[in-house]
Parts: sequence; C-alpha cells; structure tokens
Amino acid sequence: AEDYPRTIRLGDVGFGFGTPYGVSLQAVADAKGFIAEEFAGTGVQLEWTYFTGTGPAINEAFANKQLDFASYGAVPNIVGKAAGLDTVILASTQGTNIFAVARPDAGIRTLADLKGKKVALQKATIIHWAALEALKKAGVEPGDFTLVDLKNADQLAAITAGSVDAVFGADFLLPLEEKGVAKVIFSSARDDADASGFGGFLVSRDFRDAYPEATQKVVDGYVHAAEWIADPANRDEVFQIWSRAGTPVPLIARSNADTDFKQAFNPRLDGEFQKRYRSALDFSVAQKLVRRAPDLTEWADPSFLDNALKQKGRDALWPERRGNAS
Amino acid sequence: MSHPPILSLRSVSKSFAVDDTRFHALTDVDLEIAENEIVALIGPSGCGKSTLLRSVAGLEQPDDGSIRIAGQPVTRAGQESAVVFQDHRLLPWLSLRGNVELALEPLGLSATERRRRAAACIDLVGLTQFADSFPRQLSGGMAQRAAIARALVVETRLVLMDEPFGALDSILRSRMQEELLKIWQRHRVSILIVTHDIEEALYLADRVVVMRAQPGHIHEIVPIDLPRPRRRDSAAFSELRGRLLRGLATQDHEVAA
Amino acid sequence: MSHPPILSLRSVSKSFAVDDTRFHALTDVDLEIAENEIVALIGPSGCGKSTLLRSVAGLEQPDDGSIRIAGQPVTRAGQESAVVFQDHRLLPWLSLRGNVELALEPLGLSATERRRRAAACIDLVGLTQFADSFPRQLSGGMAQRAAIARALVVETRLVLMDEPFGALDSILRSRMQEELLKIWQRHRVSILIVTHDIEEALYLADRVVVMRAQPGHIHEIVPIDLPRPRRRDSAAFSELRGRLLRGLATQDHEVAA
Amino acid sequence: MAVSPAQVLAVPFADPDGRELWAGIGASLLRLVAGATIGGLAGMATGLALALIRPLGTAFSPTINALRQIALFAWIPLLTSWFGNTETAKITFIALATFFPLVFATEQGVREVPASLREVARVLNLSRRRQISALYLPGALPAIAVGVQIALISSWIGTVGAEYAIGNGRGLGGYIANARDQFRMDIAIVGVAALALIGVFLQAASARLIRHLDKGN
Amino acid sequence: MSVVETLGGAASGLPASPLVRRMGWRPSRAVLATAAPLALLGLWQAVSTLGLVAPQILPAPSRVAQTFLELAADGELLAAARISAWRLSVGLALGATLGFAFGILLGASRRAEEWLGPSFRAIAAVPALGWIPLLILLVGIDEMLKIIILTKACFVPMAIATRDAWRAVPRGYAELGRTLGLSRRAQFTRITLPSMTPMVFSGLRLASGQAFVSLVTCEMLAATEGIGYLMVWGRTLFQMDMVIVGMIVVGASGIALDQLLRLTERRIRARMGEHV
Ligand SMILES: Nc1ncnc2c1ncn2[C@@H]1O[C@H](COP(=O)(O)OP(=O)(O)OP(=O)(O)O)[C@@H](O)[C@H]1O
Ligand SMILES: Nc1ncnc2c1ncn2[C@@H]1O[C@H](COP(=O)(O)OP(=O)(O)OP(=O)(O)O)[C@@H](O)[C@H]1O
Ligand SMILES: [Mg+2]
Ligand SMILES: [Mg+2]
Repeated sequence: AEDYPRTIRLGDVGFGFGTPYGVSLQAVADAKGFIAEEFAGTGVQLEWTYFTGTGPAINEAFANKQLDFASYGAVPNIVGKAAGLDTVILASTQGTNIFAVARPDAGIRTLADLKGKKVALQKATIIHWAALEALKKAGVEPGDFTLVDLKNADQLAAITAGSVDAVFGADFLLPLEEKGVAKVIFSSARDDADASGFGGFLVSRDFRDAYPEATQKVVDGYVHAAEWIADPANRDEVFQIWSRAGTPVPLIARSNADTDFKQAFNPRLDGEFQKRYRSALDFSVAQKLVRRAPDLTEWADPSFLDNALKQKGRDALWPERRGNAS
Repeated sequence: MSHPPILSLRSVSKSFAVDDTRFHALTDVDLEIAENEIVALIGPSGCGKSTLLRSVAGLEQPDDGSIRIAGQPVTRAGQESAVVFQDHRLLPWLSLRGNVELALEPLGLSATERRRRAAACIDLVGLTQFADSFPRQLSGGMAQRAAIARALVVETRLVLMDEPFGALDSILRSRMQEELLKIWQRHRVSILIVTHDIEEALYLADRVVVMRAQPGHIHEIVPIDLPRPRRRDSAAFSELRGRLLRGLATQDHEVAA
Repeated sequence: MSHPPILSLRSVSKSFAVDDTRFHALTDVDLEIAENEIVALIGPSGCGKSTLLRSVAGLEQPDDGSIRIAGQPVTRAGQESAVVFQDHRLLPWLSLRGNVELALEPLGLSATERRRRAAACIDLVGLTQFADSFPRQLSGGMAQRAAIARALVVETRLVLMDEPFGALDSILRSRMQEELLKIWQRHRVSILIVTHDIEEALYLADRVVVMRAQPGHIHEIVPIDLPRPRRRDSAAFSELRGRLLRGLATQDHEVAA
Repeated sequence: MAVSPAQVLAVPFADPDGRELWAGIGASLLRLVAGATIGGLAGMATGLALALIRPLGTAFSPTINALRQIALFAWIPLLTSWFGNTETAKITFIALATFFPLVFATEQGVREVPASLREVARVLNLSRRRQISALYLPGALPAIAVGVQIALISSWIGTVGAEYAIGNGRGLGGYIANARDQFRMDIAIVGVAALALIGVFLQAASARLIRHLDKGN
Repeated sequence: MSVVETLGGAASGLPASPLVRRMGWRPSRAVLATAAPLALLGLWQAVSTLGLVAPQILPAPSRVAQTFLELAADGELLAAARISAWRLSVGLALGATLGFAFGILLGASRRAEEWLGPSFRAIAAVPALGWIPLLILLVGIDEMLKIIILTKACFVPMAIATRDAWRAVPRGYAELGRTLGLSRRAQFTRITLPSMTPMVFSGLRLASGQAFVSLVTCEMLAATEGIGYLMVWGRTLFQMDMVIVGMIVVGASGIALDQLLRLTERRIRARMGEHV
C-alpha cells in the first residue's frame, strides 16, 4: 500500500462552459481509462483537472502541491522550472496546431506579408514562440511588425473590430473564417511542423522519488493513449472525446485536418525533443521570460518512457528522431 | 396705535397635508403690528407660532387670507422683512463680516459701502473685534448677536424673530433681551418675536399675542403697558405673568410626535 | 441636616489639558448632600457644574480630592448613583420599556422581576400606555420622563440630573418640576440637580449651590427654607430670586468658544 | 458580430452551451454565500475589535486601510500563486472583497456611536458583552448597513471576477470568460445581463433587509 | 485633604494622577501605527529566510525590493506607471466632472430623477468586468476602452455623492438664502456649493478608489501596458516578486491620491473657515 498514493492528480489544458474538459492526449487517456486500467485493483484514485488558465495556472498548481502530473507547453513549463518548480519531464508532446489568420481586406496572403502590420498574439506562450519561429523562416524579423499582446478572447474582438491585422493562435481562431471576419494564412500542421506547439508531460520530482512504480504506471497508460490515438481508425472517436469541451466536431476535424496524430503525440525524448526544447529555452531567455535557463539534461528523465516503449513493440511505432539542429 | 400698521394679517389660514388629511396649523388669524411696535407671540408647542412668522417672512404660502407689509402683499421670501432664526444660521464658511455682508449683496451696493454698513451693524451689536472670526469661534450669544446684526443691516422696517434666544442660558438671555431693546431704541424697527418664555414676552413686548393649538389660532392679545425699563420683580409684572400663565395652562399642550 | 451625608466631596479639583496649558474646571470643591435632600447647582456657563456632576457620576476622574457616596469612594461610572442627562439619551433602538429594563440588567434579576419593576417605574412617570413606543415616537417631555424612570428603576439612593428639563418649553418644564417633586416624595431619594434656571432651583431645592467660573468653584450655598408647595409669585420667592441673581450677575460669564 | 435580441433571449434555454448559465449562477451564488459569510463575519469582528480596543486600532487601522487601497483585482495573482486555481483562492478573494468594506464600516460605525450614549452604558453599569450587543452593534447598525450594501456588491463583483480571472469550475464568471474565448457574443451578453440583474437584485434585497432591521430610527 | 485619604484614594484603585500618567511611558500613535507594518514586514522576511514558504509563492521582501529597483532602473516600471496614471487622470477628470453635473441634475430636478434615475442605476449596477466584453467589441482594445470604463467608474459615485450632497444642504441655509433675497446664482455659489463641499469631496475620494479598482481590472483583463498588465505579466512569468511590486505601486498610489484629495479638501474647507 505504501507503493501507491491514495490519489494521483493529473492536469491538462481544457475549455468548457460548465466544468472544463480536456482537448489533448490526457483527455483521451481519461475518457478511455488507459491510465486507470494500469491501476486496476490498487484502489488508486485518479483526479483530472483541466485548466482554463493554461500555463501559469498549471505552474501555480504545481507550486501549491495540488498536482502530480501535467502536460503543458514548453514555454510555461520552462518559466515554471526557471522560477524554481521542481518538475521532471517524462515525455514530450507536440499536440497543438498553430494558426495565423488575417483580415481579408488587409491584403495579407502569406506570413511574409505581415511586414509592417499589427499582429496580435499572447506573449510568453508556445504560440508566441512558434509564431516567431515561423515568421523568421518566412523572412519576417521581430522588428518588422508590431506585436500586440492579447489574450484569446481579446484577439477575437480585436481583429473583428479591426484593431489588429492578423492573429496567431490555436483552433479557436477558425470560426472567424466561417464568419468571414478573417482568413487562415498559416497552419503549422500544413505549412511548417517545426512551428507547431511543443511541450512535455511532467511530474513533480517529489512524486517521482516517492512513487517510482506509480510513475511508471502513469507513463505506461500515457503511452498507451498515444499509441491508441496514433491509429487513424480512432480519429472520429478522438474528435468526439474532445468535443465535450464545447467545440463542435466538424471544427475539431477541420483544425486537425493536416495533423498526423502519430507524430503530434510522439512521446519520445529524442533528438527532436532536444532540438525543440533548446529552441524554446533560447526563446525564453531572449524574451527575458526567465532569469536563467534550466538545464535540460538534468530536467528530462527518459527512463520511465523507455520502459514503456520497450513493451509491446512500441519502439517501432516511434523511431528515434535525430532532430537535425538548425 | 397712532402709526399706520407696518404689518397686517387678515384672516390668514394655513394647513399642511399630513397622511391624507389636512392639519390646520393656522385658522383665521388677524393681526396688525404698528411701526416701532414689539409684538411677542407665545403659545404651546405646535400652536403655529413659527408657521405664522414664516408666512410673514414669505417662507410659507398661506392657503387663505392676506398678509401685507407696509401695504404691499407678501409674494416672496424676505420681502421688506428680515428674519432671525432660533439657530443663528450663520454660514460656517463665511466670517462674521462675510455673513453680514452677504445680506447686503442683493442691494447692489459697492463693496466699500457694503463693508461700511456691515461694520456699523457689527459695531452696534458689540462684535467689532470679532468681525473676522468664523461662526465656530463665536459663543452662542455672540453668534446670535451676529445673526441680529445680519437682520438689521439691510434696514428693513420689520424684523421677525423665531425664538432668537431659545438656545441661550437664562443669564445670557436676559442680557440679550436688554441689548435687543437698546438696539430697537436706536434703530426704530418693528419686531415680531416668537418665544416660549413668558418673562421674555413680558419684558420685551408692547403686546403679547397668546396662541392656542388645534387648530392654531389667536386666543387673546394682551397689551403690556408697563414702562421701560421693566422690573421682573414688580407686582404688575407678576400679575401679568399670572394672567398669561393661566391663558396658556388651560390647554393640554403635550402631543406625542 | 440630621441624616448622615449620602454624598460628600472633599476639596475636589479637576483640570483639563487645553493647548498645552491646564484649564481649571473645578478647584477645591467641598460639598455634602444629606439623605432625601435636593441640592441644585447653578452658575454661569462653563463654571464646572457638569464637570462636578460628572465627577460624582464617575464619568470624570478628579485630579485631586475625594468623592464618596454612602461612604464609599467613587471608582467607577454609575456607582451607587443614577444619572439623568439634559438630552434624554434613550437608546433609539430600544422601546421605552427596553430602555428602562436595560438599566436593570446588571442587577441580575429574573426577566419577570425586571419587567415588573420597569412597569412600576414607567407607571410612576405616567407613561404606561407608551411602554412599547420607541424614543422617536415620544415627545421631548415624555422622553425626559422616560429617562427619569430609567434612573429611578435601579433604586439608587442618589440621583444626579444635569439640566434635565433644559430642552423643554417653560410650561412643560414647570409641570415636570411638579412631577419630579411628587416622585421624590414617594421615592425618598437624594437629588443633585444642575440647572441654569434660577426659578427651577428655587422651586425644587433644599439648598442652592451657586458656582462661579475661572476657576470653577463654589461661590455660596443658599438654603431655601420655603415650605412646599412653593409659590413662584410669593414675596419670599422673589426675594431669594433677587439674591441669587445678584450672586450670579456680578461675574462676566460669556467666553468665546 | 451583431446578434439579434431574440437570439440572445433564447440562449439560456435553447442553446446547449447557453444552458450552462443556470448551473453557473447556482455555483456563483454558493461561492458568494461562502465567501461573503467568512469575509463579512471576519470584517465585522475586526472592525469591532479595532474600534473598541484602542491600541489595536491605533496599531492596525492604518495598515488595514493601506491594504484596502490595493485595488481588489490586484490580489488575484498573489492568491492564485498561494492557493492555485482552487476554490480556496476564489473564496479567499470573495472574502477579501467583503472584508474590507465591512471592517471600515464597522470600525467607523462603532467609533461614531455618540459619546453621550457610551456614557449612558457606563453609568448603567452594563457589562462589556451587553455594551456590544445593546449599544455598539445597534448604534453602528446604520453604518454597518451601508457597509453591508457596499460589501455585497463588492463581493458579487469579486465572485464573478474570481471565476473570470481564476478560471476552472462552474460559475457565472467562467461562463462569460468561456463565451468570450469561444467568441459567443450572444452567450457573453446573457452572462453580463445575469451579472447585472443579480447585482441589482442583491442591492435591492440588502436595502430592504436593512430597512427591516433598522426599526429604532 | 489628609494624607490618609490620599493613600486611601490611591489604594482603592483610583487611577494615578495626571503627573504620574505623564511620566509613565505610553507608546505614541505614530510608534504603534508604524510598529504593525514593520512587524508584518519582519515576519515576512523571517518566513522567507527560514524557508517556511517556497520563494516562488512568497518571495522575500529583499527580493521584492531588488525587483523593484531593477524594474525602476530599466524604465519598465516608470513606463507602466505613466500610462496607468494617464488613464487614471483622464478617467477621473472626465468622470468626476460629468458625475458632478449629472448629480446636480438629479438632485435639483425630481423629474430628472424619475426619468433618468432607473437607467442610471442599471448602468451603475454593471461593474467594469461586465462592460469590458461588450465595449471591446464596440470600441476595440485601445485607450478608448480604458477611458470609457474609468470614466464610468468615477461617474457613478460622483453623481450619487453630488445628488445626496445637494439634498443634504440644510433647509435652514436654503431658507436663509431666500429670506436674504439672494439671486438663484448667488444662492448656488454662496450657499449650496460651499455646503456641498464635504460630501462632494467624499464622493471624489470614492470615485478615485473606484477608478483604481477599474484601472487594475481592465489592465489585467484587456491591456498591453500599465501597472495591472505588469502584474499579469508577473503571473505569467511566475515571478511573484513582480506581482508584489505591482501591488505595492497600486496600493501606494491609491493611498497617495486619497491623501492628496483629503489634503485638498482640508485646504478648501479651512479657507472657508471650517475647523477641520
Ligand atoms: N411643513 C409642514 N408639514 C406638515 N406639518 C407641519 C409643517 N410645518 C409645521 N407643521 C405642523 O404645524 C403645526 C404648527 O407648527 P409650528 O412650527 O408653527 O408650531 P410652533 O408653535 O412654532 O411650535 P414650537 O413652539 O414647537 O416651535 C405643528 O403641529 C407642526 O407639526
Ligand atoms: N473634556 C474636556 N476637555 C477640555 N475642557 C473641558 C472638558 N470638559 C469641560 N471642559 C471645560 O471645563 C469648563 C467647565 O465645563 P462644564 O461643562 O462643567 O460647564 P457647565 O458649568 O456645565 O456649563 P454649561 O452651563 O454650559 O453646561 C468649561 O470651560 C469647559 O470648556
Ligand atoms: Mg416654532
Ligand atoms: Mg453643563
């Protein structure tokens, strides 16, 4: 009984009018019971919280010892780590598809057209990071446009009211196109996978040290979920699960049209992971989001993931990526 | 009375709406005041003394009857009369001089003329050295004298006073009464004074008007033919006091609010 | 005075700090009050009447001297005495009965006993039918009688009154004076009453204490040996009035605040 | 983003997301009751203590007054960092929103109980407890009543504000925030209207309650 | 008075004479009032130094001070404070002026109260939090939004206070003005206005308090600069020291403005001869 805690608390990003629901891999693991079945017979309770406050909220929850596991974007978890949260990265996750939309009358067709324009996004998020990456590749330097820091809801209002020309964000931007307020000019899944959101599945170090066995089981369940979601046959069911958060299925389908779930939820802590996290670290330092960059090798602990991948030939499903550092 | 009346009220009535019914504060009041006369109004609380005075001051509009000052019907507040209220009502944000000068503003005088006249009146009430003091720096008696100065400065021929010394202690009060008489002798104005103090009425007035309540009306008018200065311990004084007391005491005057 | 004193003051002094200097409100006051005696305090405004009374009530702490009630030094407010203030000071959120019963609470009586005694006292002051009214529903005179009931209900042997009828009009006031004497005759308490009304003092008191200001001290004590009921228009009354008036009038009493 | 009034009216009944309004209002009101009770009682007790115990008042009144000057919403980041996105954070915030107006009103009200009535309590030899229950509390009631009215509005804004800014869980604030995030202006308008209506209702109810209590004056 | 009695008096529990009381140490107001915050500060530093609370939850005061200096040095704090102050002053100036005028209208005219009162109360009932989502659509996210919200926040308490002040002008003063035969204008400037001053000022102080609350609310929810934004940014970066610096700046400016208004009021009333 000492090997397991009574409850295990997991957190992820979520939305919803009533109680929020998740829109990522944990929501699938939750709905399908992949982690719960690992603990069958142990009496361990799983407690899922889907945070509408996203990154900072999850950091606060870790700080207050209200969470054991959480998935969230690289930028906020770097911020948390740098501020002294003692977390450990267990797996990586790509997940979020990043979009850019522009006002139809602004004459913007590609990212390169954003020079000299007013662009809204929420700073200190993976979207901020991904947007700068994507823009850099399109030849637009940070000095070439005006950046306006707005939260999701305000971005919608701002582009509708014409206060900004373009917005970088997630799938919540897509309805704008339907309503004719804006049109999509960029989708990371379609145009540049390197500019997709990237993050990690983290555990608090205290938990890992106290309950290595439970940690292993959680990772096993997590990888099981990633394996299940990677199967294209399950796509429709995934959309159903995600739609509980309030987004209609067709919209989810459209926003994920170009997403390969196998790659998006690739849990590997491999070269690709190293590359993306280094980029996020550089970004965080350059943007002065952190006072000091955390040490990645000390931070990530692939042992649990490796155990999980060894089972049932999952190794083959996700071959190691080299991650040719750019 | 040899002079023509400065003030005359003819069958004045006034009622107030109180919870759907009408409360008759004054019914059919007839009264004349001659030039230079002092008339005191006494009567139990609620008998309409203040209402009568306020009607003369133009602060209330009688339902019926006519009020004339120097022959003119009263149509607006402060017409040809000056008022001294029980609470001095000096404006706290003005100095004594400022308060007195304020009364002169509507007269359209020059600033120097205003100042001269205010100073003269302040001197009359013996407050010259306090002219620049603010009301809070004055004692009750001084403030009341200042209020009298403010009433006199406009030189109306009729001064209305509603219990002007009610808030003062008895010693101060008798001194103020003497001062009022002195001022009156020098200034020659007519005074209508409300009081609830029989002695005060007896000491000051040429005639005492005794009112009664429910409805408010004049019960009797008692001429006080005592020579001035009057002595409160004289037999005639005592006799008149007894008469007024009887006139008042027959009526139950205490009513729950 | 055949009885032992219920109250005795021995060389009581009291000063207040006013702008770095000390203002002497009372110096060296000696006074005794016998059982069943009524003593009136008169004097110009500011001569320390209230300060003296408040010291006896335990509301002020004298700098010097001793105050004893029934032989015991006064150490706390309301010790062995009951107080009637000028303003009735009824708690506005309690009914008349509630106010009177409140005074009985520290005595640790049963609720029924409290109610019985309160009802008896309210009856004594003639307010039985208003027992459930709130203070705002009472006229000034009724509220003051209620305050007297509250003071009497605890049955202390000494009642202190600071200008208890000062706010009432003269007719109501003389009626209250008579009532007070009736109650006193039935209840046999000692009364120390502050007043600024010479007639009131003469009408009520066995002895009148005349105080003077700067510093506050006792100027003279005048025994009033008139039989009760007293007549205000009797020659002896007038004579005593004159004497007290002279005792008071020689001092300048008006001071700017 | 024009939405027709008819559309908006239908939202709380017809729309599956819009229907969450009722549960949200319920959750908000529960939170309001919890937070306002804690904050209100604490505020009154503190105000009473500050006014009646002199050294305590001199020592802490200025500090509390200074803390009061920190605009309410400025507490949110601190509270979330202390309590996370939890009920505790929200209820603490609501309690704070109630606490400050009431401390101030109670302290002021008790201080302003006329010295003349305090003296009555003293000469009547009332016990400390009775002085508080028979004199200070009823005497301060008008001031406390005004404080309660301010506190009620402030705690209602605090409730919705906490839900809006802290997120997670049901509540009217979360409802509005979500409507904005999903760009459902019809739902947002319904939420804001509910916010205003409940505010007006609370104000009217408190005014009536106070009139009922304040029978002595 | 005999010696025995003096002793008796003292022994029976009479408080010491004023002389003794004056000699005895009594903590002065100022000492007590500063002792409390200093003690709290000490406690805070002790808690941090002893590591009882994680620094990311409650940074030490020294850390906060350092952050304050850093933010002040690189101009970030000043820039934020400047934009917030600008919004605040414009909102306060507009809101207070309009509120004053509207309050006079409500006070002076029964009909205005009957016609405009209900809609005024309805508007007043919706807090800044409610206005932001709607206004943002109408006027966008620019300065206009903040100005409107702050103006409304000041307008409401100012209008209420002015209306009540108008109604609270003692009837006696109004009557005096009439019996003196003052013109309407003179009655307003010489009597009504001066006697309204204290209540209008307390309305102004209330308005400034409301302005601060709304300023922080809208800067936290919909702004890209200002002190409120600085605090949200601190939260995003998980740097509580930055958040606390923001709180201190907001609190200190709130106190400063309140004191400034009190002082102005005292000056004005003192010049009008009142004892304050
Ligand atoms: N504006 C009013 N509305 C209703 N009733 C009024 C009004 N003014 C006066 N009254 C009533 O009219 C009656 C007469 O009032 P008034 O003030 O003239 O009495 P008074 O003789 O001056 O009494 P006091 O000696 O107490 O001053 C009172 O019963 C009073 O309640
Ligand atoms: N708490 C106090 N602080 C300073 N001075 C005081 C205080 N209480 C009374 N005094 C002063 O002591 C003097 C005596 O006051 P007291 O109230 O005893 O006079 P009084 O004889 O009752 O006058 P009145 O007839 O006006 O009631 C006055 O000059 C008063 O200003
Ligand atoms: Mg009257
Ligand atoms: Mg006195």
